Amino acid sequence: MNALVIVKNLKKYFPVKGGVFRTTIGYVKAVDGISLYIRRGECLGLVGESGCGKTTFGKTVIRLLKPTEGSIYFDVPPDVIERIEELEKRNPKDPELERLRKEYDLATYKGSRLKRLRRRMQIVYQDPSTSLNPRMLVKDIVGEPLKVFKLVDGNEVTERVLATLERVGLSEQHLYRYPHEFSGGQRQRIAIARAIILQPEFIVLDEPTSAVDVSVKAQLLKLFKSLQEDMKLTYLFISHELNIVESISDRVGVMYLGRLVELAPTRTLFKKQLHPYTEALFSAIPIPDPDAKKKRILLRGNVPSPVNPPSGCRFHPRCPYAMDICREKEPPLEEVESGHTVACWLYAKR
Amino acid sequence: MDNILEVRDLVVRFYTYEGIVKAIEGVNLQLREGEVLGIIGETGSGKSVTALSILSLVPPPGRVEKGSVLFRGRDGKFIPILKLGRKELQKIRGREISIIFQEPRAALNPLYTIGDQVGEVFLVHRLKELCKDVLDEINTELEKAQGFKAKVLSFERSLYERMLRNPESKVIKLASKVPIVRRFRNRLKKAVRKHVIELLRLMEMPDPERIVDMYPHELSGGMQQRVVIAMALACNPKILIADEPTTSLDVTVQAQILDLIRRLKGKLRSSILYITHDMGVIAELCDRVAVMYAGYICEVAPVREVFREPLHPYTRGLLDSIPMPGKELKPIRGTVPNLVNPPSGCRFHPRCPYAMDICSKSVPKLREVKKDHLVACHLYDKDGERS
Amino acid sequence: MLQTAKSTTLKKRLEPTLRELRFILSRLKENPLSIAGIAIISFYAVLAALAPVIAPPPPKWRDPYMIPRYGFIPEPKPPNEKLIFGTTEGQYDLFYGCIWGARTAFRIGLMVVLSVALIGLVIGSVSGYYGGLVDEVLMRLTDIILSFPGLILVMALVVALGPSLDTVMTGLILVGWPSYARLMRGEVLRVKSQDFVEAAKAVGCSDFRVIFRHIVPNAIYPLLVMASLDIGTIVLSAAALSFLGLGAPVGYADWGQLISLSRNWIIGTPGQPLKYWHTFIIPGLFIFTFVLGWNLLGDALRDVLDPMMRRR
Amino acid sequence: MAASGLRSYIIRRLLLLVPVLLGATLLIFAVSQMFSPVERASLYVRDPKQLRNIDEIIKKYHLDDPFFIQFSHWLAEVLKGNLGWSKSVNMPVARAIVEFLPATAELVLYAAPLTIFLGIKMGVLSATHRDTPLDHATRTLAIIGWSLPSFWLGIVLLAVFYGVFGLFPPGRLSVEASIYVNSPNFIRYTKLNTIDALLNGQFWIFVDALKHLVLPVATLVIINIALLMRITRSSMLEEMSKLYVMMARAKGLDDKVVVNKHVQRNALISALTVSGLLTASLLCGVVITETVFNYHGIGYWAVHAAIQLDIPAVLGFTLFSALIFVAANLIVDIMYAYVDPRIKLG
Repeated sequence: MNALVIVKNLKKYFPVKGGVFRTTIGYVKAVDGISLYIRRGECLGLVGESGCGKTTFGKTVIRLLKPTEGSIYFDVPPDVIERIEELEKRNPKDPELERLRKEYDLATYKGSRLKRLRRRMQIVYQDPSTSLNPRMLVKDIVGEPLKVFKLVDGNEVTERVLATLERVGLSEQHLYRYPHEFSGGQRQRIAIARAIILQPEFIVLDEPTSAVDVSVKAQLLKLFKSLQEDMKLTYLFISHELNIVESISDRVGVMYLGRLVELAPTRTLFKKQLHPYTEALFSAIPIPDPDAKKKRILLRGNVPSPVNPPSGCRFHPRCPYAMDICREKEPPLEEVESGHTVACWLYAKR
Repeated sequence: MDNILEVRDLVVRFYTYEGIVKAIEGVNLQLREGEVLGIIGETGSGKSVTALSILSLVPPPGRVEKGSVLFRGRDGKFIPILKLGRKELQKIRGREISIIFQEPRAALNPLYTIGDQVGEVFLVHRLKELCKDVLDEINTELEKAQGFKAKVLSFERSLYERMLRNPESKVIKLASKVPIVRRFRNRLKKAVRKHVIELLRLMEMPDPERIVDMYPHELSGGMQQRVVIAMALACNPKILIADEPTTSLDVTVQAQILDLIRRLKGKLRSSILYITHDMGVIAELCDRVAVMYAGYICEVAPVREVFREPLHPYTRGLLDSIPMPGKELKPIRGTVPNLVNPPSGCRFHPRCPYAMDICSKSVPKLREVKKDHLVACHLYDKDGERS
Repeated sequence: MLQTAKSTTLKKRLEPTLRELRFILSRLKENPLSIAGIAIISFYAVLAALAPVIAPPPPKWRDPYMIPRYGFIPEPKPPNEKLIFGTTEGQYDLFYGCIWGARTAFRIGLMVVLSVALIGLVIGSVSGYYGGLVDEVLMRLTDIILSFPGLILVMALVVALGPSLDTVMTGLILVGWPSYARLMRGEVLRVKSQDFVEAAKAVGCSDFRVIFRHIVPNAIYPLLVMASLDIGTIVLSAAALSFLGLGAPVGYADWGQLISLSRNWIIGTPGQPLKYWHTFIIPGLFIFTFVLGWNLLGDALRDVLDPMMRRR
Repeated sequence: MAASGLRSYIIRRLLLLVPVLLGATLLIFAVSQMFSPVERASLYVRDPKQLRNIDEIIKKYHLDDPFFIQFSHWLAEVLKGNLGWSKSVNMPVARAIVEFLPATAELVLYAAPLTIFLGIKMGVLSATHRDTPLDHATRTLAIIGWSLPSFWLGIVLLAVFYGVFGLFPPGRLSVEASIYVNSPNFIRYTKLNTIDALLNGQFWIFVDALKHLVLPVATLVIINIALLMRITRSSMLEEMSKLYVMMARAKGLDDKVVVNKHVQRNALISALTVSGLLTASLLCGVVITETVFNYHGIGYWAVHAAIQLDIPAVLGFTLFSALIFVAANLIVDIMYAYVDPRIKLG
């Protein structure tokens, strides 16, 4: 297995302030213990409804947010990973483990090491109308990473920016313009150009097609695919649009209330969903075919608050198959078929 | 089937600082009795503006420049909505034609309770029925009452009788402001509340007795949208306009709302004009579809035909843009045009793979090329009809 | 060759900025009130610049800001051919005072506004961007100053520092910056939550770069509008203090001070109730139109900049 | 949950007052430090006779000690109600405030409701008639009112209405009225002349007092109305563009009801939040207006004290006005919390 990114037991809590003295009275458990890996060159899709923590997860993985707990390993040799796992099992307080984590675990990075990391991992946001500085020219927006890292000098910046813009389907005439002069799709292309100009290895795509029109979605999707091929990119593709995720991802993970409930290769998952939530989610998507009549599973109620998630399996209050154990114990994420993991007591070995 | 609503040659423009936005240029649309007509289109296609025009609600700086909206009233006669005076318009809005919006949170006034806001619809449109109910109640009580209580009751009765005769009555307005006397309204309030609770129950909301007294911000997005739907359906309107009502909601909640709309449609027998950008929703819900692009309607057809045999190149492009397993993705090139300076002729021609010379010169007319299947494209012009 | 390449790049680079400016100008031009505002301010700017030509000080006059006087009797003289605005109490030349007073007004208005805007900009940005303890301390400080009605605190400060024009300006600055800091902080918080700021951090920008390249340019417009609207208010406050006798010394070319001199002459002689009208009407009109000019401009600027922000 | 949220909001708001008030007193005290200990001595005395032994006072109140020790002694005196001796009126500062306050209160009693009523009314009218001549006229008037120097406006009004027409004299009462008011026949219940006159059944005094009030009240209203009008207008316009307004119209509500019920309530909440500002601006306006009209209220006293460098009076007045302002803002915030259901969650 050649994993580029390995995430272990990642948690990200946001404090909730309240009361007379604005003290912390609780935490929004946006990401609550997620472990997964992303293979080099693959696209991992991550789906879930708003508030499930998928965006927080993406931002924490590339360290735009500081994790509350857990480790993130990026491009670490397999033998080192093995060593770390071995040490973790044996003695979590081993000084060697601490040294290795300091060396390799992104969760411990700070300052200049973090900054160096930025060259290798990038992000594209959902809404290009807020992710581009409205007071900067396109050339400056796209060229900023080059300037920050002082990689090339003046004239060459323009050349590199132009080359990158052309790569994403824009041209020289767009260099000296403000973002508001562009359509949504073009803006997203500018944002993509900014993300790829440093030639990163890993890009988090945070709902990059949600804010654009149907006809533009397809254009962007094609662009993402061709960029991935040309630049050997690895993607974490976050979205709530299942058909988009289906068409671009190699594997897909499903999140619910800060937890990963199911993860499987795309084909497998779209053919057969094991987790009741995944099943309901997939059945809720309207299919653009008037003759495709299908059974729809309507979930009861709303997603509970991530401040006080339900006990046991977080899905149990809405689950049509809930059993006693679901209320009491959290199901482990286990592989039930080859490459298909699910966290549900219906499938878990008890 | 008869048309219940006809939009004819509608032209709407917005006078902004950037220039005149030609949002809608000559839209023709028919909504039939009992059907669900979907309008699909991208940003700036004019689908929402069309919806607002039907209720004469286009906000400034927008202006309806031309065209008419005809609504077939209960007596079978067509009423020109855009020509109506303020009072007549108010009788149509919310009673005959209702609208629900994309952002339920923004559509509710944050300072009034759910009960207040839903109840308003009853007070505006069904005051007479409410008064009659209250009068019945008073009369039964009067039979048993004696002395002072009877006097109070008969005083209240006189007020309600007056309200029944003339809801605008100055006496009533005055009495509603005077302390103590004002209490006569409590009966009306109670009656409204009863109706609101019933309605909320119809919307399948849990615990409606509690929700009536809640403020909008205390509800989730899905619940808020149910409240908005409740307001729209309070008077059992002939037409419901739904302007992307599920776009801001999560998919599982969207599924609940779509399900609700589908079932209410069966119960209330309203016609629905459903606006969306989601082909999936169209496929699930609609009988017919109108495809809009940059202020024009390019195709109108029964839903199956739109998906099986789309005629307009834009409709085809739209369908090919939807990622489907085992199907090649063929996006439409270019971007949606700026409506201050829209392309000449057919507004789609700069992006159209089949564009001809004539496309940049003349605007294609919407015509029926097959039974019940209308399209506006020069590809389907009959020879000799080119102008 | 290289030179021309550079200049064309510069041209291209400036093009969008110029387009924006042209847009603002064309919007300003549409509004007659803003044209009036600009005209009034330009008029006063010319007046202030040409003061030594329009109202030359007498030869060997030590301080041109001190108004020359023609005698010492208290009763004001009406306008005549030589002294076209007449004299006010103590025979000070009203015309001279009004012309040179324009300089004083500009000095007070611009100095104070520039200072408070700058202080507010820096403190507001730092407070909003870093948050935490720095924010808490700075904001409590603004709370304290803002818990006084502005003019009254300035009055107390002026009394403590010793009444003079300089202390009036110092007082106005000390009391004025917190509202700017508050406004800027709010804007910074709003801008900070937008994705492009995080995107800037994601490409490795330093805090300094994030604040000054990304946040401040997007947060500064409301501050500019507030500043342009504030110039008039500040000139009014300074004039009020001078009127109360806490600002410019007697005889100084300051409009508020001139009105203060007219206080004993508001009611004329019996039968001629408006005999000394020129002593208060003329300097009053100067203050009023000056302030009106700035307020018109500020008002128009706000209207122009507002839809521009919404346009994005 | 909602009620406890409101309670904790109010408690929090009250607790926040402590550092602010402490800071405000500290600021005032810091200002006083610019004077020599001898000058400062009058900050502590209740009787000018004490000033004969200045050294004793300096020692007693630790005027030569470090800043914070001095501050604590001063604060203790302030909390006891001792704000020092005002030499300009020859009485303790605290008593001077009590003496002069009723006159100012009477002025504000008429000016504030008029300003609020007219300001909101004009703002609403201007917003509902957007871009019509009415709107332009109100806005232009507001800009003019806002650009007028209050002292100059007062002078012009005085010159015209008193000088030319002899209508509304300066001061608080005419000589005859003043004699009668100070006679034992006249019971001063509230010390507000107009109200006392009515309570005593002396209508001519009421008219007399009212005559004296017309011009200062007019000045205050004209100067302050612009602020409220502009805020009401812009918040009305903002609310009117919101979706819930369109929803209300789509429900079939009359445009008038939509504006009066839905829009105004929301818009007035934003207007309410700035009425604290209005208090401040009235307090400042009072200082100038009273001086112009020779109206012996608290602002008149403060200005005369300032000119005579009567330090305890100026500082005492400043502290007092800060207290009023802070209290006004507190009331506004609490009212806001009651009116807006959303805040209760915070």
